[in-house]
Amino acid sequence: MNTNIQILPITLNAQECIGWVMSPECGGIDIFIGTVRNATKGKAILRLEFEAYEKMAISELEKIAQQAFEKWPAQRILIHHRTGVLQIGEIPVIIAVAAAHRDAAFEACRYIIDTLKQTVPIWKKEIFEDGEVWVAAHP
Amino acid sequence: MNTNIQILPITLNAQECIGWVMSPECGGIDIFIGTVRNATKGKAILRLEFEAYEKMAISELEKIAQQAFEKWPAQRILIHHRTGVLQIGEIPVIIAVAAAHRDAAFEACRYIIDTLKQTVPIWKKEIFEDGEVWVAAHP
Amino acid sequence: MKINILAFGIAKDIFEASAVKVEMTNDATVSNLKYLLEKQYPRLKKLATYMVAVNNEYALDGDTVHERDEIAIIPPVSGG
Amino acid sequence: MKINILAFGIAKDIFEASAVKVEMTNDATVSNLKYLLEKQYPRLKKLATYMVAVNNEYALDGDTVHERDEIAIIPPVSGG
Repeated sequence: MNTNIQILPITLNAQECIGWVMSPECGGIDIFIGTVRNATKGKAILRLEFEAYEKMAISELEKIAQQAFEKWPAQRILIHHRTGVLQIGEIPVIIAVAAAHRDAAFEACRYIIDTLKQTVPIWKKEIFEDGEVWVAAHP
Repeated sequence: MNTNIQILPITLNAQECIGWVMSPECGGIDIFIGTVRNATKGKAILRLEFEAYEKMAISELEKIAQQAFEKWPAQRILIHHRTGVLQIGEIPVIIAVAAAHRDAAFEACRYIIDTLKQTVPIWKKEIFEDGEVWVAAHP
Repeated sequence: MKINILAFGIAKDIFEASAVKVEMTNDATVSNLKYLLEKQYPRLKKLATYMVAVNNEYALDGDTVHERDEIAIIPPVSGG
Repeated sequence: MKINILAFGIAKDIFEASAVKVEMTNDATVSNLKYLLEKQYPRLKKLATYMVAVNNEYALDGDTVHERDEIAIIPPVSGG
């Protein structure tokens, strides 16, 4: 298996993700880690909440990984996404791509996070002092 | 301090590097991890050896980090590079860039590894079954 | 036929439920489904955009829906 | 003046030492230094390219070198 795609309700572990993609054929790994920022558009955030349509999210993530394999000579692709309540500094997403050469690792990793944000059925709710909002739901 | 630049003779620790760059103001971290491949141009490698002109390497890496800060709104930059003998699968280099948004993290990280390979006085010797060679020394 | 519709994100807030049932004719399309839902839940129309998934795939307006299909309302996604 | 030259990577192999001393006049340039070294160590000329660092900075051929400068031969780098 050259993909490891999971939607998880528990803390994501970067070290394990890196360990999974490493292999003796790879010379470069690019990893993207999303973290929960303390503010959005200048407004303080208390916490985030992520909800996923899990079965479809996994299927869409598999598609993105396959597209990445078609576009770049990557060896292994890992995508882990959190669900549930996340505090400031916690990790909603880890993407790790291992390849023989760094070009493929960087480009595939960038492609995966950009596409994930466009097509994968996962929703983020921002919780503020004075209310909460589903991100991107309104124009 | 927003930079953490080190030349180390001991195993690099990705988890610690990620922990160092994380901060509540950051929404994205891009990490590049170089790993020792088992072959180069189809020829099996036994191990690598890295040598650094340490003082100048640190100074050149600091320059690269400062250039990255000038070019992109990154928050923290970490560059750790190994010296000494490395076995297949070990990590010669870790670069981690944290930024409010992922664009800056990806682009700065890519810039740093590309520039490092061009200007920083560190040398890699490939050791094969039948000999050894300083990489890039010959046309 | 009675179609079961899963809701996520803001759609769940709009429906005030994580699933709703809609009565439709057998030859109904995704477009018909959206029309019925928007009539019943006018706030749905105020979304910047939303998609319908049929059996875990994004569906087109002209696709027909069947009784046993897994249908879901997909408001603008915001993962990552 | 006697100048101490640090060597790294393949330059260390060529000099068979991690540092060599070269006798030069006081107004010597980086270019003069390269000439003397290449005369004494002809393999240096066979490198694709190499640089000279003066006090931890890449130097130009026209820069002058001084007795207490830290001078180093920088063969093509290959870190990362």
